[in-house]
Amino acid sequence: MSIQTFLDIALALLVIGVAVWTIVARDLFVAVVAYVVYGLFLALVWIRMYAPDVALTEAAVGGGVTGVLLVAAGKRLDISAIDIDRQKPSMALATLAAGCSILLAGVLMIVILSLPAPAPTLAPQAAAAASGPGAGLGNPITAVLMSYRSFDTMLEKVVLILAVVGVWSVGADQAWGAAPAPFGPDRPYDALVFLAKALAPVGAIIGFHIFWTGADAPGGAFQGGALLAAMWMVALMGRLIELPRIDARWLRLALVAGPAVFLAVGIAGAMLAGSFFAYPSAFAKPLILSIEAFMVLSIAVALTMLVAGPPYRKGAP
Amino acid sequence: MIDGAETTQGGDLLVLAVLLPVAGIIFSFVLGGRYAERVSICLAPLGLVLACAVAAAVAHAGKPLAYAIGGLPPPLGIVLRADGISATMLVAVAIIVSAAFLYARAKFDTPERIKETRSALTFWILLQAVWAGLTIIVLGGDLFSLYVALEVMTFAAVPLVCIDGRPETLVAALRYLLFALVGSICYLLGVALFYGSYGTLDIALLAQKAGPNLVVWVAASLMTAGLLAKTALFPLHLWLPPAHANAPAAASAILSGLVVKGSFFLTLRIWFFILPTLPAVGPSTVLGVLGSAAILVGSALALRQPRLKLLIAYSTVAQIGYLFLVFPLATGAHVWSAIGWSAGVMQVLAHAFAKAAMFFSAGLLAESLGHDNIGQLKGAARALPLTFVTLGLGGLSLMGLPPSGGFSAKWLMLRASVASGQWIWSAPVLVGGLLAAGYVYRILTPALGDGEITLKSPPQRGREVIALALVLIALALGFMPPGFFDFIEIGRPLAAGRPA
Amino acid sequence: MSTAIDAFTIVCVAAGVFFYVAGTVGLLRFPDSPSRLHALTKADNLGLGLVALGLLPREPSVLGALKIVVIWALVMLSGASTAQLIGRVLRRGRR
Amino acid sequence: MTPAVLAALVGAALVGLGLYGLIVHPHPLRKLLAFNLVGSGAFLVFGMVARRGAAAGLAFDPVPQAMVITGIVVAFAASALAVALVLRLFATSGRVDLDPRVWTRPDDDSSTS
Amino acid sequence: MNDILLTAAGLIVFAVALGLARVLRGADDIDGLMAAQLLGSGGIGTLLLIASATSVPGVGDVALGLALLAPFATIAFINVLESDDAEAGP
Repeated sequence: MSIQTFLDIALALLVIGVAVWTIVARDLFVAVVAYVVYGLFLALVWIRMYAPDVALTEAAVGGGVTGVLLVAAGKRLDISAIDIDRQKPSMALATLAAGCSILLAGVLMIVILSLPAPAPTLAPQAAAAASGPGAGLGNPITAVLMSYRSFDTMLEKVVLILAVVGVWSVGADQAWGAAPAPFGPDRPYDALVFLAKALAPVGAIIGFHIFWTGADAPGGAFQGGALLAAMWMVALMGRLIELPRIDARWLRLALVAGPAVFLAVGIAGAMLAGSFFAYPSAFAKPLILSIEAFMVLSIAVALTMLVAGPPYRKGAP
Repeated sequence: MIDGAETTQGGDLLVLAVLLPVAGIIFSFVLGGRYAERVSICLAPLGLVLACAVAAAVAHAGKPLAYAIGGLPPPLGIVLRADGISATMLVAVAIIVSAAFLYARAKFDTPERIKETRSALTFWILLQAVWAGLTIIVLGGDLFSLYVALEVMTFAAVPLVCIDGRPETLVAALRYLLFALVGSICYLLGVALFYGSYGTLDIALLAQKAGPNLVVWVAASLMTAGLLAKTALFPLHLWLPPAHANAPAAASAILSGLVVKGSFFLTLRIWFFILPTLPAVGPSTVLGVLGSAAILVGSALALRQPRLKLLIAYSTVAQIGYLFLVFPLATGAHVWSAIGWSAGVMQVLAHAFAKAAMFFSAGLLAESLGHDNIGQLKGAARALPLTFVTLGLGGLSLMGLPPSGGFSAKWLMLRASVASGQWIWSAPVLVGGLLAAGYVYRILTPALGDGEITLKSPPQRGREVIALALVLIALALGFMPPGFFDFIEIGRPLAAGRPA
Repeated sequence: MSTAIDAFTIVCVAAGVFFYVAGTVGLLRFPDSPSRLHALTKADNLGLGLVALGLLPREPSVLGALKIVVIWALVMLSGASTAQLIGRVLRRGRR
Repeated sequence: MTPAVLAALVGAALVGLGLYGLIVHPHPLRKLLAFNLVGSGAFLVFGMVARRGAAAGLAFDPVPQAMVITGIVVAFAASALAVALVLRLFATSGRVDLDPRVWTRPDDDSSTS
Repeated sequence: MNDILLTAAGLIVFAVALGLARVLRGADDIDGLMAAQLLGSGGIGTLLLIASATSVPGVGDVALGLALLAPFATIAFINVLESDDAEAGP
């Protein structure tokens, strides 16, 4: 057994171990911390699957931003969990659940092992596509996301807008229009302010770097946007800047910029390139990069607003 | 090149039909305030025209329309397709959504002095999002696009449930969200397995490649299970009644009439379009049994509900059950399967129109009376005659009495079960009809009786007429010409089995 | 030359691993939170620092080497700051 | 067994674990964590499909990987919506039970429309 | 040489995973966060080693991203503690 195989198995066991812990932990908050840790291990697994793009997304979105969301919620809901978690599931329910779960996992494992070989793949087409029609990008994932599956990518941005609307919609009526509750105490610790001042600009540069290299190397709009969102949140936590009001026009524009530009280019494609969402081959790469630039903006703003929660006004029910 | 992979004439219409509500969402969100309402009201007729144009184009061509997005054909690209059933659904969606827009104006108006209110802005955006999601679901030709469309629907429908913010609506929304999310993930697992087996997610390509093997069975079962959770088929129906009964009436109508049909439609896509040749007697029987159970349980529970909206919501659970009888009654290439198929489509349409109309009426009733307790409806019919006419006619269709779309659907189901020798499926159809009669009479009997009733607000004639118009469409479905049943077969694999 | 670089890498990485292990042992064995915090910061900075140092000469490009340095600096920065924050919270006696 | 297949088997186990958690945990936030485990398990299956499809000089098939990236972002949005709902529920009612029995209200309560 | 680096990576992961046992044993929230923090920096070290030992492109960028995000959970936690009185946001 080579060292790599050994490490792979150890990593697999660790992932499962942390996942089990997320499920069985007695304390809600411990389960949340376990989940954040789980996200980190998962990023390592994605590396082993030769999927650095996914690993980056998982680390930034799955681990980082979700971590902030869940840790804050978990700490706040700790009290609520005390009496609920005391209600132990009945033996019958637990047995039933275990039975279903084992059955499902078992069937999935059998199916995974019986997938046909050689595996069908679109890699050759995608590789040709990345340098061929309508793209000109070195990163085939970006080519797939922005050209071949542009329709899905645009819709998924719409999903993000809807999620923001959904999160805002649970606020109080009287608070509508106001900014969400601030990310931190009114007077944060000096250490936090210092960290925010130092980390945010460096992080912003790194976020742009990851977006920019995404055309030809691992990275892209999603990952760059998630990192920028994280840096915005750091600055918000240090109270260097404040959250915008949710009825601010610029905020609304920033949130829709990505899908709106995508839509506009898609419609223009019908006139200029003969088909909806087609790019004129001479401008494919610059067009894709500019769409992505707006998407980075939209993603960064949307992720931050999703974590920030509904509008908040002191005293509103 | 395979059939349906390249753009056909009229394919542009499909993209426009999808992009219209998407653009509406974007504009509404940026402009905010009362513009969200104006954008919705302006786009609805355009959507209706587009939907009719798509239907006309499909009927004219006699075969499905297709549009390869970006000019990039599958397996790598995405194709939008419109066949007979999707064109039909597109028109139904456009009509009901437009009606909901008109109906909701009174309640979700932005007052003059206020720039923007929470409930109005979210309502208009989310309702357009439901419209967008449904449009993509009926036109999507790629399993992953359809996943994204399912998520669009989830994110639109869940906040609609809790738009008035009471704790019990939040609980209903949260339960709905969890069911919907798990459903999506099951669906997504199936998508992964399909891709792992065949290297494509295009429905037409998969239909050519997929054969009866373990991976396909598991993938299809996972996707179906996930979709059943979203469709709220018994025993996964628990989330539906509180969610549908607590939403504002305009949203309830859309949720009950259309949203659950979206995931049902994808179930049809899997079994009748991707895997039509699979020897699927086992799964069809399971779905049929679950459907029958849903009819009985849903109807029985509807009989016991104290509130009108809850009763109507449980009736949805039962009516969803009928939809799943289409699986045993239309699977395979038999002479009778075309009858079963017609029955299923007719049930989808009849229930959508009748249920939307009934929820509209229930909302009007609650606004006028200040409550919707069935026990306190004595004499209400005299105060709100038009509302009760609509409720009664909707009930007629739910029971399956002629003349109505509901009658056509149930009559076709009975014919299919007789023709196929599967007599057993007539039992739930008939018993369900009787139970439906029971719960409809529970509403009507006290209302038609004598009693003093004080109205909190006068009946709103305009909105009553909208509801009445929808229920009249549900009745008119009972008079569909034979050409309609040919139309809904366009593009269905194995449709050749139908009698000439 | 390359053997010398390899040896350097091995020594540094081994020392780094040692500090990670030491940090863990500290976290597990030390009696109270402030001293556990100490152990943690040592491991953070020294462990990662030594690993990064050991890998630097193996990096073929200047940009790659710069990336390693930036990563190390970032971890130093955030490690020190969060340690301070945790320390304050501990001092205030809030759990 | 390649690392990819191993990861997919881990994914299958995670789906099972998550399902178990979804059923047995009454607390909505615990259910949400469990859902996220199911989600990442499904993504790992996608990841294996991508890795198995390595061809034409690429170490992976980019199509499933692109789908995973889309999926992760959607799953995050779903988590955010769920968290917002739970926090609002807790703020307005002081409890987070999803058990419908807790929420049955007296029939004479006023209208909903 | 690459095997040595990978072994080192494995050792680091293993060591910090042991640190998690601290939280498993039911210590308080702060210990949990410290373990998570240690795991973060261990993960970054591991990634650097993997990046150097294997030819997967982009691993360095993943490490960079992780380094940026490492302090996040801790800060969010402390912020909640501090703003508990105000009942404010995340």
